[in-house]
Amino acid sequence: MKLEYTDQQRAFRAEVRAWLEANVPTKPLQSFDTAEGFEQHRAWERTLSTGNWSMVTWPRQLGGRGCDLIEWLIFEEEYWRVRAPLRVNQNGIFLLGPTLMEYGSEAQKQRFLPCMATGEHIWAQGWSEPGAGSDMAAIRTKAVRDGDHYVINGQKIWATRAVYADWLFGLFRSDPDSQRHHGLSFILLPLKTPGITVRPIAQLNGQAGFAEIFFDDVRVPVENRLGDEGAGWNIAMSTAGFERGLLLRSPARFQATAESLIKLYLANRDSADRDPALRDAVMRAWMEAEAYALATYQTASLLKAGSRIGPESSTNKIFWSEMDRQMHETALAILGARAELMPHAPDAGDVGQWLDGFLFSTAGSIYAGANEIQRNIIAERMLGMPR
Amino acid sequence: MKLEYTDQQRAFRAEVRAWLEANVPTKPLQSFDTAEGFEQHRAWERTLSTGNWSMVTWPRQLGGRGCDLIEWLIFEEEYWRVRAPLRVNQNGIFLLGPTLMEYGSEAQKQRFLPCMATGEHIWAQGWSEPGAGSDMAAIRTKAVRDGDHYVINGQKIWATRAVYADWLFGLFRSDPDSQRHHGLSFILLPLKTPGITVRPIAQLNGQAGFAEIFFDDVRVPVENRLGDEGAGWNIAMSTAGFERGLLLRSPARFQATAESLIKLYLANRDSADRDPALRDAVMRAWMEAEAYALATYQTASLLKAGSRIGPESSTNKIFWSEMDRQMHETALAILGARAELMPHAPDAGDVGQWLDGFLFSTAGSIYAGANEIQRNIIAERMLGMPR
Amino acid sequence: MDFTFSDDQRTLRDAMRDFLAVEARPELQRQRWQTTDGRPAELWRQFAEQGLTGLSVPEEAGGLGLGDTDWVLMAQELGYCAVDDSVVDSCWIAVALLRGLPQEHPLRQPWLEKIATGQARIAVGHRINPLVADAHVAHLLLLEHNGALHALDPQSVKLTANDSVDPARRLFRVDWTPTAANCLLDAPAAAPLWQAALDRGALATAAQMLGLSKRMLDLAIAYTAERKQFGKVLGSFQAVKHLLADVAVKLEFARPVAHRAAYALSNGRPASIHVSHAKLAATEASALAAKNCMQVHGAMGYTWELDLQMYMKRAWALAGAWGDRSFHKARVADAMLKPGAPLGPGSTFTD
Amino acid sequence: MDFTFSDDQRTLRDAMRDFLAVEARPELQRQRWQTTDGRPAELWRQFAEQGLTGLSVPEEAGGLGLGDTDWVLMAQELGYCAVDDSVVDSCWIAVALLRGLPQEHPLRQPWLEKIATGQARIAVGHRINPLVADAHVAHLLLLEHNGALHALDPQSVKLTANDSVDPARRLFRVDWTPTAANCLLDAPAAAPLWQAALDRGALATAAQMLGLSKRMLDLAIAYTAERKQFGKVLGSFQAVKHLLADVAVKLEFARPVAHRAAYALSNGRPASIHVSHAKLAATEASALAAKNCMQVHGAMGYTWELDLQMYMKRAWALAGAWGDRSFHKARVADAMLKPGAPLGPGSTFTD
Repeated sequence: MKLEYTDQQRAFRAEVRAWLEANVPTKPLQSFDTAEGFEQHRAWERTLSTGNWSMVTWPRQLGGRGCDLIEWLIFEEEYWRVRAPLRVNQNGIFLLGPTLMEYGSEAQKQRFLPCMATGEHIWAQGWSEPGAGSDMAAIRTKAVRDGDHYVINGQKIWATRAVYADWLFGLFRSDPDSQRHHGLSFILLPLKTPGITVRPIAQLNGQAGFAEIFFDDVRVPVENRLGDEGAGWNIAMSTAGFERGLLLRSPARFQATAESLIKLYLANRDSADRDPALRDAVMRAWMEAEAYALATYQTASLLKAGSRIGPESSTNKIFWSEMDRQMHETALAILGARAELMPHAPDAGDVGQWLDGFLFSTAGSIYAGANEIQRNIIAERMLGMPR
Repeated sequence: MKLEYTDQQRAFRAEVRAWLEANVPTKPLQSFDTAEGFEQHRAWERTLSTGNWSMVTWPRQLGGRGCDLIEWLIFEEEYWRVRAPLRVNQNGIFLLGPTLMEYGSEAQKQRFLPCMATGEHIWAQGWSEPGAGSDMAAIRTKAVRDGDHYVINGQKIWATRAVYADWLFGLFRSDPDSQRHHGLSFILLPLKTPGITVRPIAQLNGQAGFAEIFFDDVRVPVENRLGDEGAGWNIAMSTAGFERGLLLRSPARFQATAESLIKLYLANRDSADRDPALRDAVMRAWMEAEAYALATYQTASLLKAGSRIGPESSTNKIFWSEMDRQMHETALAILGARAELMPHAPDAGDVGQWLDGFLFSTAGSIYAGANEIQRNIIAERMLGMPR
Repeated sequence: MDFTFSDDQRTLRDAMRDFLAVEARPELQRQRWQTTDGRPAELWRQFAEQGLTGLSVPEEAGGLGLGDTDWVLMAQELGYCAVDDSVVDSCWIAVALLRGLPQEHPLRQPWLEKIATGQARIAVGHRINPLVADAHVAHLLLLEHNGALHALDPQSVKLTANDSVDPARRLFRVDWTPTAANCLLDAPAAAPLWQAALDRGALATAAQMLGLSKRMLDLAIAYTAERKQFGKVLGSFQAVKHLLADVAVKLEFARPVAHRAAYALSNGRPASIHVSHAKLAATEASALAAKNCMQVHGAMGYTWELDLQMYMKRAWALAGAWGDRSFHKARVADAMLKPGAPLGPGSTFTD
Repeated sequence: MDFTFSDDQRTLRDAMRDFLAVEARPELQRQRWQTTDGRPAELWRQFAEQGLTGLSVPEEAGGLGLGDTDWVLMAQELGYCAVDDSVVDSCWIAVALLRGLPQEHPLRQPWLEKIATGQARIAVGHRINPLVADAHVAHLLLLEHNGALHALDPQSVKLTANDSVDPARRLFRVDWTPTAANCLLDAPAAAPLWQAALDRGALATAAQMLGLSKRMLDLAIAYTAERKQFGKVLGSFQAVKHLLADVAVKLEFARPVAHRAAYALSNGRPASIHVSHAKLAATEASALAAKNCMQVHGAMGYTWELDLQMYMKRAWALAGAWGDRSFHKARVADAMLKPGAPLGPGSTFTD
């Protein structure tokens, strides 16, 4: 155990910091769930890629820097320290990217990763279907082989970013006679393919953060399949698995929220202290964000040392989603009557982002596997309880 | 709505108060889960009965005062105001008593209620069996009809007070071919009947608060059956039902705990306030105890006005058991290092009762139907959710 | 001692429930969001017909002459349907302020009559709320300034709209100038009125949050009875049942607190601790209802198209209205931790 | 940056785990409750043989010369088996106090050697604990008085036994007279030692509570895998699964905090905030473990005969040892709310 950074790690942090301070947009971007904001964020992805910062863990030749996970955590800490923009391509860089790295052919990596790094391809994900929300094995959308193409028919839902994104990855039933998690294939396709209809779904905040996608004889070349035909389930499970979970929700993000919450509390201490639970919740926010960071560093260290991650990683999702919601609820309680104001309201001042963040946090216990499902998984796979 | 007491109610309160102040033992009694403490408590029951205070809602001729539920609440408030002793005969007066009143023959009422009032018969309950804890319909202990007797064979467990009590009531399978909640009968029997073996079970505090009871050809006269043969389930459900739940856990008890907790907090405020959650928990304790009292007054008023209680009463158990545990956990947190001391420890001072109370409170979410079962009941019967 | 509502009160409540089930159904409420002022005159006319606008207007001014215990039931129904703020603000809070004016005050009788007949809405601005709800449709503004009570013609003030997370809420910053001419009562005279207005406002939000919670629960029960996952209806999963059972428990024990507070207010007894208790309990119940009911809806719960959002957002918005958690906890703490406070068994109905 | 334990550390931990699984199994622990002093000499001899007593005694005094990061693993194992206090008090906390004495101090080397060989136990009395654990079997008492460090012969003090809810705990009030003769270090010199002792004591309780939590969870998993209700094994009910999953989550995120605190202590870096954080997180995890694991045992969980009680009671008892929740929350608040405290992203490993 050695909890000091190496000189190399310190130098890396300094480099990240310097680049970000020089390049991070000074004016906040608009939400990437609007057409204009989406393109602003795409531009930021391109800017990041000019510094090879798109995904520092990727090899240099694919647009990264060959960093290890500790350096990635350092990058994230610096990224969130300056409150840099959210990553519009998170489905790509955090979910599909690592999956491509593990299951993609050399040609697929060359074809997809650099375009992902530059933001030329922004990715949406297509897991859920009507009737197959948390129960992903209930997927029915068919991809029927027809020569060197698949012909896709069916419907996906809750596809995040799909309203404005360029490409989609998802699971499709390539064996029409198969059941549950058998006979599924992992397929990548451009959202502009003929036969695709995207119906935006407005979120709580009114913005089209996800979409329903209808497939009507959509033809996709077989080379767009990732891994073997019928092996999609295992690949998807790995996509949803720990390392990506770690990438998707880096601790720095929550530490930034906790820090902002402490500042909010200190700025409103006179009123906030009349409710003693608020001070306690603020302390808890900091301690939990810290605990999450420590757990992540421990995991990253183990991975770096060659260990594999066990089923205990399934505790992450519950922990961060509850922490995130709790932090935002605390902020709204501190704000009192101001909490309900939309960010653009004239009297909202600079606190409107807490409402935005709160609304987003309410989804945390639902997406990426509802927390009830996560608890089942923890009980059955980590604790070995009977199904 | 009229939330003032009538002159008659005020007079009643004054009478209760005067009598209790004159009669409540000045020295705390020993635990009724010890042989000596049990008899001390029996003596207190006898004293109560001399003033017709055993169960004020019973008719005068059976040892009560013909009071309504509002007066009963007033009695309880005064009882807990002076922290009078726990009722060793609670299985009798709060559970069996009202059941006898509803389902007993005139002869049974005359035979059992006055002896219950005087403490001559202290009652134990016999619901659970090994393999039939929260699932009471899984009862297997047989009561086979043999002329004018039942012959009982089998085993009960978790029979509270059974180590020192005189009589037992419980459910037995009188139809050997029956399943689940059919074919059960509600039978009363003296624990001294030949063939009964009582094995004390020590609780967390080491005292024998409950027992396992073995029945080996135990002969009980048929007239000891309450209600019809095979009708035991409905009678037992009514015993476990709301009005008794209300009697068993009167709000005054929790208001007394909340009041003591506030005093404990105020006396230790300097250290307690360093943990802001404690002050908040103390406030919550008072508010919840108050809410429970209000809900009970509302229910008592409805009953008095002739309404019947709906399935929403099943929320009570969850509410009071969680409140009670929370209050005691808060007290222990305020006590810090002193919390672990047994009441008799020389340095425990006068705070040892919090530990006792805490241990008891931990059982609240388990007995009388585990809270998980209660939540199922609420969901299915009150909210109408699918089974 | 009788902690029940009368048959009349329940009949009136049931009638309002039936009325709102039709006239304030979600699709209509959504249409109202789209209109400029969000407050259709036709609906207001119907409220007047139903007697809601005049509920606590004295009979001599054309009302029903009822009071806070009636309102606490009505406000739960209004919450159940997420009806807009101008009803409770105009017809409960403002009416009580007007009733508190001296009998001979020239504004008293005419405005009470206009409210009862549905001709007028009144917006109420108290320091505890940084913004004034529904000021844009008010015919009179009752505003607080340094404790005094002022009455203003809406034409004489400047309104700045502020969007709430709840698209049905219409909140305004009101810029205005307090003058002797628009002052109805000076601070000492107005103090008890504003105190009661604040308590009434807080109780009104509490009662609405109880209704909102019940609505969210009902929506969740209905949704999980239909929707299937893993081959079973959602509502048959123990985890789903327990999430909703927990909401039911919170709600069952929040409701009597609001009723008790209404009684105290209605009878001019010390009400602050009961009102604050009611607001805190209702806020907690509705926050849990929003959280758990959204959870059992899955991703659907996060959408604009699901009606659940209307009730969740109102509940979130009302949490900070008429005193936030800090304000009400401080009031409870002041009352319960002061020396000699009556707290133990037997103290529930002593003031 | 490497937040892993070495192979050696894990090997040593595993060996201790295997040893305790036999030598501190519940039935033996229960037998020990019945003995007068509750602390069998034979077991202590075995601890010495295993190298546990000399774990952090310097090699030149016959120990293994290891430190806090090793101890934090060991203490989790000791907690898992609810081993008595004298191990961590004598061999971790007291050893560190002795190591903190000047090299030439006459008590230093001899007592370190005696601890390593298993000939001596030391009890530690700090103001934060009103009572001293295991003073009755100690050969030396290290006591705090107004910040100074005193060493006393147990024969020279008066012990008054105080029963704990945990029958395995042996707590004593120690009546003694501080004198110049029994003073080892005056307050200024002793301050850093006592500060570290307090942190070490708090961390030791935290680590034990982590082990206790794991044990309770393991017992609950085993019980619910066997026991049936309503015709199904208990462990297959979703409500039961979720109760235990929640414990697992708390525990997973409490553990790294204790490890980080151990590193700070071990390296003489500012440790207080990390230790207090660790104690709070472990207390919360073990309280939830006790609650939920008891719950899934049903009435059985409330009995004396079920082994679960041993671990629940220890967890409850340790919650207040070496600083209660108030103490540790105040330390966290002081550190995190002070102006300029490093709190945001990137601050995790800056001191």
